[in-house]
Amino acid sequence: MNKKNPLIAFLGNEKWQWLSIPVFAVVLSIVAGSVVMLLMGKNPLAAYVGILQGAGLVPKPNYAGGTGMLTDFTSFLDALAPMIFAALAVTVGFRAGLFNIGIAGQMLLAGFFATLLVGYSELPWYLAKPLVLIIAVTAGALAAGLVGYLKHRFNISEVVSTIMMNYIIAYVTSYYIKSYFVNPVSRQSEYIQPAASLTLKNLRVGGVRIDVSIGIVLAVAAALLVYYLLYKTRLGFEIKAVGANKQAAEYAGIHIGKTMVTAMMISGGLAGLAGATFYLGHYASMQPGVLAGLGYDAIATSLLGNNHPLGVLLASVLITTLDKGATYMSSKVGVVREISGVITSLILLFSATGTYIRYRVNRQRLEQKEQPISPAPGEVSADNEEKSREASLKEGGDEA
Amino acid sequence: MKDAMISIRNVTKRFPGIVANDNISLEIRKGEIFALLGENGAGKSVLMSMIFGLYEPDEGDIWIKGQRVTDYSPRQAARMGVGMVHQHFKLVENYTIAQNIVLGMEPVKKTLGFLPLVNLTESEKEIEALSHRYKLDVNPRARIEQVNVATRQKVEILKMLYREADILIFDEPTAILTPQEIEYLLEIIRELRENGKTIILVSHKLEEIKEVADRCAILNRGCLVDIRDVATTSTREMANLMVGREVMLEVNKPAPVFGDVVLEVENLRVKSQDQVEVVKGVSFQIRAGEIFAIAGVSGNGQAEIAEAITGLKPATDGTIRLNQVAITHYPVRQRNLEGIAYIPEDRQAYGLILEDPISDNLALKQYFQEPFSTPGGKLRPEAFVSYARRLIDTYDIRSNRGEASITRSLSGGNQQKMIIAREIEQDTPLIIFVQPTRGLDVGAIENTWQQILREREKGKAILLISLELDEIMALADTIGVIYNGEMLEIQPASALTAIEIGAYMMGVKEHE
Amino acid sequence: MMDRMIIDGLAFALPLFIIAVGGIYSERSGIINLALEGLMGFGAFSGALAVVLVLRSFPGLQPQGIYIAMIFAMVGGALFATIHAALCIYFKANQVISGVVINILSVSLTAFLTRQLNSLIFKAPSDRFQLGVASRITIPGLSEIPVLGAIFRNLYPFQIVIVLVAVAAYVLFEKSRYGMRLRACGDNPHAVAAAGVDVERIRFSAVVISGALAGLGGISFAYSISANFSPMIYMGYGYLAIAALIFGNWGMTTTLGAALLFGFARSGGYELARALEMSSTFNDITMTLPYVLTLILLIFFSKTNRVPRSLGEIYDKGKR
Amino acid sequence: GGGSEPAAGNGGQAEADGEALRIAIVTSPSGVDDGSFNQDNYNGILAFVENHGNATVNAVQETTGDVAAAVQAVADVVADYDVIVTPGFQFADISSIAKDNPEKKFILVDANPTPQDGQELFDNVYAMTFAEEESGFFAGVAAALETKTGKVAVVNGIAFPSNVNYQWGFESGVMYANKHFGTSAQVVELPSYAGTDVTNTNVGGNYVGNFADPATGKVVGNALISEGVDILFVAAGGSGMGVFTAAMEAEGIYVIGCDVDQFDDGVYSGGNVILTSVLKNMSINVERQLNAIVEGSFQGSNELLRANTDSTGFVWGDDRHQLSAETMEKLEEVYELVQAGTIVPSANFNGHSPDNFPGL
Ligand SMILES: Nc1ncnc2c1ncn2[C@@H]1O[C@H](COP(=O)(O)OP(=O)(O)OP(=O)(O)O)[C@@H](O)[C@H]1O
Ligand SMILES: Nc1ncnc2c1ncn2[C@@H]1O[C@H](COP(=O)(O)OP(=O)(O)OP(=O)(O)O)[C@@H](O)[C@H]1O
Ligand SMILES: [Mg+2]
Ligand SMILES: [Mg+2]
Repeated sequence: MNKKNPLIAFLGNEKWQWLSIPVFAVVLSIVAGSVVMLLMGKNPLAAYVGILQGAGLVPKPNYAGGTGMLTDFTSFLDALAPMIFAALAVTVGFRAGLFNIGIAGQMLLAGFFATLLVGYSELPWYLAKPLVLIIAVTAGALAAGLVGYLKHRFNISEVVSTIMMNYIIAYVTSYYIKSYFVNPVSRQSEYIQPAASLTLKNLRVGGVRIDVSIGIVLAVAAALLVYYLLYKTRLGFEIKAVGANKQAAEYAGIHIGKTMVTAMMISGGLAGLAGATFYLGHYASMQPGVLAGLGYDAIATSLLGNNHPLGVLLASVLITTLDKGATYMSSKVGVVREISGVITSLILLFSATGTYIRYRVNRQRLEQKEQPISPAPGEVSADNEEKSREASLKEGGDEA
Repeated sequence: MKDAMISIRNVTKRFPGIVANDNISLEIRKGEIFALLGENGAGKSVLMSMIFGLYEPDEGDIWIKGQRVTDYSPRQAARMGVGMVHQHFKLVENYTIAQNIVLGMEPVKKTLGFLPLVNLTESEKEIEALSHRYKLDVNPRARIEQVNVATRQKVEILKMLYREADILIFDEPTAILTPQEIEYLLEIIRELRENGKTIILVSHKLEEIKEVADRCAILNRGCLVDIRDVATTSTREMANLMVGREVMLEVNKPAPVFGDVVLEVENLRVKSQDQVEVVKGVSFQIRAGEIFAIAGVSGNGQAEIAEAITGLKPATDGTIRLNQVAITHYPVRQRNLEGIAYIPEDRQAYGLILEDPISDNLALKQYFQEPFSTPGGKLRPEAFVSYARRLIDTYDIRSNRGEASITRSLSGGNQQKMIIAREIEQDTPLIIFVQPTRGLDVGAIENTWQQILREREKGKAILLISLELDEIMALADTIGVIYNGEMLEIQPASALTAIEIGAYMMGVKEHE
Repeated sequence: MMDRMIIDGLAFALPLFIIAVGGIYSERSGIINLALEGLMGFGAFSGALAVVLVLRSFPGLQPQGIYIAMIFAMVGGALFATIHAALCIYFKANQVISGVVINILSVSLTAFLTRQLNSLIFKAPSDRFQLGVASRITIPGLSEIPVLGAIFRNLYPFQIVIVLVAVAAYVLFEKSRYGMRLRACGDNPHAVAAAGVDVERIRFSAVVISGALAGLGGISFAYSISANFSPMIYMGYGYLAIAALIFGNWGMTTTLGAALLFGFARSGGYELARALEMSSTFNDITMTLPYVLTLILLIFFSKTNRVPRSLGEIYDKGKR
Repeated sequence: GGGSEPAAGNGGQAEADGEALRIAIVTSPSGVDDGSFNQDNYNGILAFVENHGNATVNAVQETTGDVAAAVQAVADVVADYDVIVTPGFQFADISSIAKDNPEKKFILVDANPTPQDGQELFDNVYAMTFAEEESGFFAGVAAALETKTGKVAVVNGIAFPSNVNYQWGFESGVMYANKHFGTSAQVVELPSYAGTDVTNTNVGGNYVGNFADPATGKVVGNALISEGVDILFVAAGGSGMGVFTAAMEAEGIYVIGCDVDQFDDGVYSGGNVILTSVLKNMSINVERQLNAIVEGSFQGSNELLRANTDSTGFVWGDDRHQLSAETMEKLEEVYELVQAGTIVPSANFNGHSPDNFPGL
């Protein structure tokens, strides 16, 4: 009991727990993933390097014509953008005490309207691109705002209403896509005009093809903005207060309904941007009736990022890396791609235990610290007595 | 030694960062009423919880009826005849009284010859009989959510009796009762002793201990200070032992100077969530420099009056005027700005955001104004910090990491200080205190009372809602008694005695 | 037409209902269960795997296959549910998040395992387990009643099993000791602990039961829809079950009503489309019927909803 | 991107040495072991590898099914292989990669490469599509010959050209049998499931409206069965499993599978519902092209494959279908006529209609 546990020392530093605990979860899952791969007779190290190579973070041994590490890396950034937006959307909802399970639906709706209204138009890029963003934000915000309103006005659980809306949005957009702008070969919507795309595709830099993602710039900016919003503004203060304790917020004079709807609209707006960068950026068309799995993964990403906008940035990088590098890893090492999905779920599983780890670690740490407080009789030293007094002063009841 | 029902030997219990019980040894004899007193956080509840098997001692052991207990749990405790009425009731709200009482040892009856299904008809009869015998009349079929605190307490006692417990632990049973109910409860406790039960009574209220207990143990910061025979120890002595210094048990209240009417409530009506009218046409006025106290048994509408004035609940009828302005339909924020400060009853649910730092909580009512935020809506963290530091200093709020401490990590008393500090600092003409000293120990109570009186002297109008008659008698200039949503009587404090108020609180009108 | 609507509606409503009952067990004990989707899928996977394995060695058991599948689906669902239970109860994880994580894990794990097992054990590459069809049963006599007789016509064996299991689940939940304690846990776990009952054990078992029931529902869907197990089973019916139980206010009978409403709105939608002779492109629109209906009805009924008091709260023995 | 320069040339080396051919098969969204479409392609590669000891094959899967994701998956791995086999319309856009990697060979199944700057043919892409109407035709003939109720039907996913080809081919087959073999089968179409093709024309038929909705597939199947249909030709992707289930649950109903031999999917307690399966023979064509690559005769082209190369057809193996000997005989008869080009069944855009096509 008394020996210093280095792990506890590492995890116990409260100031860094927001980072150290998720890192611990990630390390655990990487170890678990390695075990699985060893059991399958594969080399885990090669697999993990493969993932990094596939995501363009480490150079591959050879590249195909017109591609280089920069191709993979820019493509990775392009995929990263919607993940950041989606996870931020979850974070904002979460902070307001609302569980936005409808990210996927809001993304789809936003992508749909942006595609429909701008994607096929002849507008020049300087009108089309901003318009795509505006339409996506509006569509997402309205859809999610409705959820907030239903919750406030009719006490409809946002979990249920977002699930229902996901279905409705998926089916209705599917109908329109299939009826009006499907491509019979690809069986999904026609490609949008490049002018409307949020990714400048297939640019050449020194003979190497790259995708320049406008979305990633916006996404990083959005993360900083959300950080600013939550921690530096009045509205953020109100959102967090409502999320942490509705009754106290109401008592403080905060308008609960308005704050919930606003938070939901911000969340939906971010989801809309996720949709725009996903359907009109990373991809340039939509699969009818398919809700992006990203919308659900984002929930877990936000958790991994501790529901903190900057943590979300890091978590998004990690989850996107795993997803993006999986194909190359699978090809290189010869394990099925799903293994990366399994590792991702493991990371999430372990990070879900973060609160528990924090609780245990803090407890152990306190106990370690506290050991000298109640020594066996006869061992009392002046030093110990001093500490014991401090401890009880700190934690004990107030003396009048 | 032979008649020791419970024997605690060198028991130590630690929680992270605190020694809740430090090497405590004591013995409780068969058939006595043993009292336990101590400040908030002295470790009384923890000690009782160990006797009841909820916690396990870190060191030392517990003997019950001459048997050393190992692998102890509430189930084991019940089997050994130990029962406990917890400080915070442990009842299932949507169950009937009978269901609550039998929970954990539900009677089953074979249905269709093989299916063991719960059958309560027998138990309901048994409970009825039991409640008659101990004068604890309850309706076994009533749901807990529909009954008042006094009845809930009866249910807790019946739970123990139903389990045939012969060691009964009461953890602060009287904190929430009216004087009459307290009298009645003490009567029951005595009666239980007559029936051969052994009783442990935890209380802050020295009078009660003086009245019923045989012996008492005093705890201070987890250590056992002394064990005394109650008959030969004065209440003052007990108080001093408990706090560790001289305590002034009464306040000196200067003569009032009343100013203009600040708050005017006229014919106020409020409905509860289930659309039941809980405030039925209440009217009263409070002048500057006046403490107006509403006395009443919990659940008679006094909480709703406060909520209607502060805007947390809508008034269905009537007018509320603050400094001649009708604010009946103003939103909460606007009322606060018009000049209402409010110390709510449930500090954890309403008053504070426990996961946030002290600095945020202290600015909870002002964060949207200069200097805490700019007109554009940007926060100024430095303003939060400096403001918090000033209040922490002025109001002696103790925490481990200053203004950055997470509020949850503060003790209850310090949390209460935070709320009082924040609200008083609003410098509003009206301050509403609801149960300001609930759960506080004598020292903290004394402190809070002083603060309330200081505000009165500054010419604030004060609405005090309290279940504690002592508090009302000590502070009020004017007393209104509420019963069943109606204000039965409003009188200057000097015109009423505690007994009279108690009678009104029970719904007895003057002419009866 | 009425006939087909009733038969199809019931075949959809009953599995949905039993999954929702699983949800009720978990949520009334105080544990939010968004994991139903994943539990359902994993249950279906286990049942399908079991039946495929058994039939490989004992082809003669074909007629009993569906019962074997149901048993193993319940076992598999229950086992998988222990993850959710452990996370929520012992690791004090956020219950909503745990549920989402379980769902993600379930999808990737079953897809992975189905493919691996098919090539490893059966040497027959496939991304699904072929189940074989469940022969349907018509109850003589009762099925002759006009209109309502359809209820007793063309029943799947699993429908009868579900009704029996549901009755047992109802009795256990409403009438037994265990059920009484379970429901108390969802209201005030501290009261239950003080009564000497192990709250964590009750909650753990409740979540495990929810997994078993969700697994039963999952394998029923697998049988009734495509007669095989493939990741296509993750069509969101678990989420729909959650909607049903919230709509049903966490009560068994009311939830049955909600599930039936879904079932009949769905089959009714199909019939409506046929009656109106709308072209297949409109299928997507008619599919929204149950969801739109739910949203509208929720507007009227949600105000009075009463969530189990301790739902989602992390139970901590020490907390006062 | 400095590191990319020296690596770029490495890809073509192995092939030039005439050494081990490195093959990848990229699939989307299900894997090579789907026991169906992808599997058939994979089998073609495996057969090739068996005969060329040093050739290797690696399977890569993309799970979302999105076209851009599918192409990205190819881009991710292309550097490490000499030949990439891509089964499925999702991969039509690999032409852009093909253009950048002239030394790599691509075998694209079921789609033609997307034109790049007006270029439709690529030297290093062999694209094969199949005359679905021929397969559908064989199904129609078989159905008309085998029906007892005199009512047959075709169930499809969405009215994309490939599906309409199957549908009209099937209807042509029924017409042909009615005219030449004395049958009187009727093709049942439910107006509520009529399809609208890419030119917004109502093409009739029975369309589920989705390729991945077995639940609705079952509803459509049941609706047809209740109309008296006893043989259903199912070309509806994943939704088809629902139709199979409907058939299994009813009595005396048979289905005709498509693309690959689906006999194993039809097993149930009462026997097997698969009457027969009509085929796209992908494996032999994949193997042919791989052989062409090692022989140096590979040539990029976009081929519409027909019965004349044995690329369309039906199941021959005796234990893999339940047709009567008589029906088989007649099928062989029409097969030869189709091979010879005497019969040209109606397809979505070939200008013929099911009641008026060459050979009727
Ligand atoms: N579960 C727990 N975890 C951590 N600390 C605890 C726990 N329970 C009690 N404590 C701490 O132990 C000390 C003793 O608490 P206890 O509840 O016994 O006080 P008490 O004497 O009953 O006070 P009160 O008069 O306020 O009821 C307190 O400082 C409290 O903070
Ligand atoms: N569940 C818990 N886990 C951890 N610490 C707890 C828990 N419950 C209470 N505490 C600790 O108990 C203290 C607050 O408890 P409580 O309200 O009993 O205060 P107190 O010690 O009685 O003080 P006061 O005299 O001011 O009321 C804090 O120090 C807090 O850290
Ligand atoms: Mg306290
Ligand atoms: Mg206590």
